[in-house]
Amino acid sequence: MSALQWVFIIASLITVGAAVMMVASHRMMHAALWLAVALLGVAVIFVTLEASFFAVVQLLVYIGAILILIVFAIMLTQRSTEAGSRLNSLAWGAAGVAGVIWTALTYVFIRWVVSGTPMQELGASFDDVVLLGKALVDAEGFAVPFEVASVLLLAALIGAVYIAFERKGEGS
Amino acid sequence: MIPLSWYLILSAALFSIGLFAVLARRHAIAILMGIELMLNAVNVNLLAFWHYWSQVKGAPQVNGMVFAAMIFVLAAAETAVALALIISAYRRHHTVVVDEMSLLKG
Amino acid sequence: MGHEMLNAWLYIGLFTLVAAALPAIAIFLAGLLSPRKPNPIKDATYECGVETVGPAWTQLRVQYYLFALAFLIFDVESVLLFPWAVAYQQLPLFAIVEAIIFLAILVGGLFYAWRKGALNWQ
Amino acid sequence: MTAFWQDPITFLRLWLEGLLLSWGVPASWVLVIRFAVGALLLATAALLLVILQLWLERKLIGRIQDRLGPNRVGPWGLLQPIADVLKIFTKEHITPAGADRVPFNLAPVLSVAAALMVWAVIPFSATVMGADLNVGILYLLAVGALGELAIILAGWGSNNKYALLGALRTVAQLISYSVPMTLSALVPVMFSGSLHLNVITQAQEVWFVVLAPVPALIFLTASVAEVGRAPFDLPEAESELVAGYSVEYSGLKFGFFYVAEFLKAFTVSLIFAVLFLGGWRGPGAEAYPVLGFVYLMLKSGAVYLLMILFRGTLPRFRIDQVMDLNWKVFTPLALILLMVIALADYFLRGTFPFVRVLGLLGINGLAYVVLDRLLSSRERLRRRPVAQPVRPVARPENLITSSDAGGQA
Repeated sequence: MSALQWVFIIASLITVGAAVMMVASHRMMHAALWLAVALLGVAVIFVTLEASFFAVVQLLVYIGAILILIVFAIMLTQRSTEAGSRLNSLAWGAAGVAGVIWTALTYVFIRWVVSGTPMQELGASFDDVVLLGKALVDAEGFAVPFEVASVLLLAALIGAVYIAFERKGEGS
Repeated sequence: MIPLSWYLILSAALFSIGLFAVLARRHAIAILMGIELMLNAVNVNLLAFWHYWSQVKGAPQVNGMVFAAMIFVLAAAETAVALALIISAYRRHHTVVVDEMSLLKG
Repeated sequence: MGHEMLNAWLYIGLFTLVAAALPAIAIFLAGLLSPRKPNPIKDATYECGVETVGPAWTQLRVQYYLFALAFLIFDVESVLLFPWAVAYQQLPLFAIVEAIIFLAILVGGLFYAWRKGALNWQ
Repeated sequence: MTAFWQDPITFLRLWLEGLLLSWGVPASWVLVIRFAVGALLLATAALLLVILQLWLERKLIGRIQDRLGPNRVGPWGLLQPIADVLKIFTKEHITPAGADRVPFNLAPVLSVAAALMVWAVIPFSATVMGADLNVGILYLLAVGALGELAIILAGWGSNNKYALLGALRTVAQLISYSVPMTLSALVPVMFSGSLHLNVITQAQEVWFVVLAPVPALIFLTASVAEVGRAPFDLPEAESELVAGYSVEYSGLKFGFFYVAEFLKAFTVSLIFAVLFLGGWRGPGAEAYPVLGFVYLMLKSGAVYLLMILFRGTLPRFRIDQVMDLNWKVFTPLALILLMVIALADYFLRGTFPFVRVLGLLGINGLAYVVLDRLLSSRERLRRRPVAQPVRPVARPENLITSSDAGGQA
């Protein structure tokens, strides 16, 4: 096996292990920290896919921002977190569903033979970020999704500020 | 050279774990973390297909990258609003456990 | 292609291992060298001599969440702008105006949060 | 073959490679060994630099405050930091009761590692750089996220109210300031058309600090805030938060938070020098790469001295001032400047370099003045008093007024 394959195997084992620990941990803060490990593992997976831009964005957006938002939310709502069991009555059924889905998909993927199209390595001059940048603002490319993304972000900002903002007279 | 199926199996595993968290956990934020995991699985899939499709074509393709970027935007917006809702619900009901919340009609 | 890219990441991976190993080894060695005499008073939580009450958790204000929220939105936005900035020199005016509209929409969001008072630290 | 005195690092690298190949080591292993040796040397050098920094900073701050600074151990107190390091090495490690051990012990390591990892991508001279990463500048910003994670780990692991509050407050400050920082980092990317740090350096025929002075200023201030140094050192405001997220740490674990802070201070100077001050560029740096290294160190050293000057002369901000400055001045300023520069540079693209420089300089100045007027006129109306409203004072004329503020009713 090549070195890259070993990197992939180790990274994916860590990712999946951290994801399992995340689901299994009782304290929400531990779950968040395990989620951080899983996200880091996914960043390494992106590196093996030669998508450095997304590996770095994974770090920047998921760990740097989303995870911190989750930690703040956990801190804001901590009072009720330690009480009660962490899984609901559907847990066994859910485990069954998830297990069946994964087994079935894995079976399909192992049996599935990719057609023998020859693969070619890409040239050294290849710069994916420039391509992405051009496509995002190209009127025939993805200009509309790009603008819609900004409207979506605006809507999320306004909506979340409106919902979370403590109005007078209410609040703890 | 890593076979494409390895990525798909990993992504399926992450997706299933996320799905389990969404179905089985009682804490609203834990459910949200499950959703994050599922979105990550989707991104692994998208970028894996992007990588192999680019190699088949012999030139970098742009679609997969744009989709992955949009998933990041989506994840950010979804987390922001969902956590705001959770915080707001916590302020009214003093709980973040989903099945308790649905009983209390605010 | 990207063998240069993977090589760069290999270096970063090795560097990360070294950067984590150096302080870890130093702390381990210092742990061997340093004295070790724990006692309950020494190990107690330090709160300026005041007796600790309750768990280490206090109600946080929603302010923290609002700042993190604004940060998340602008972080994602700047991440989307980086590819645009790389391509900037090769773009026509139309594309630049588009990015400016993109920015202007978010400036609107910032001013909404400002007017709403979400950016005031109370 | 380059001569040793032109480019010692490349010379040694080639020598090492030749030696290993002649021993029959396979080429891929030669690469790994070269990388590992390079990483080890660079990381060690960065950590040793902190010792020098400790001495320099204490000496200069002492002088600013009309004291002598360290002056007993060794000539001019030069050996003082070594004595300090030896002392802290032998101090007891106290683990507070109820601490979450894994996060508690991981935090200082991660903190130092995050500060060190920046060094992996810095171009030190025309030929010497660790990794010429195709997303170098984003990597610099992303590594900061690991530092924030380390702070959260420390705050949570300590099982202490003050540590947790301090950690969350620190993180709130850090993430806030990374918004204008990222936005102003877009400007060098726009001018150079690349995320490679080496290309950004080479593109600086004219230093970007001249083309975009206001974004450079925002970047510098935001990076001082990112490091948590005075005047933004609220994270360790003793009077408010005991000592921030590192209260419960002792011995070398505490020392490593300190090391990380100093290392980050120099690192952000280095980043500023690379992004805005032309990195290793200078007369003769192409032909003699070793000169480029000297230039880079001089430039980042100058930025670092400026940061020491900030620390020595400016009073600490209050937390609401810190947040206001960021969200109501820097972020709108950076956003609007980005739009203005993008538009202006498009029209100035084809003109003479001289016209372009002057035009951008003028537009920066104009935008700054206009926005400063706009933002500060709004802010002054809203400015809150430091203390509570004036308490009623028992004075004869107050007895008949109902005004809390006293005075004329």
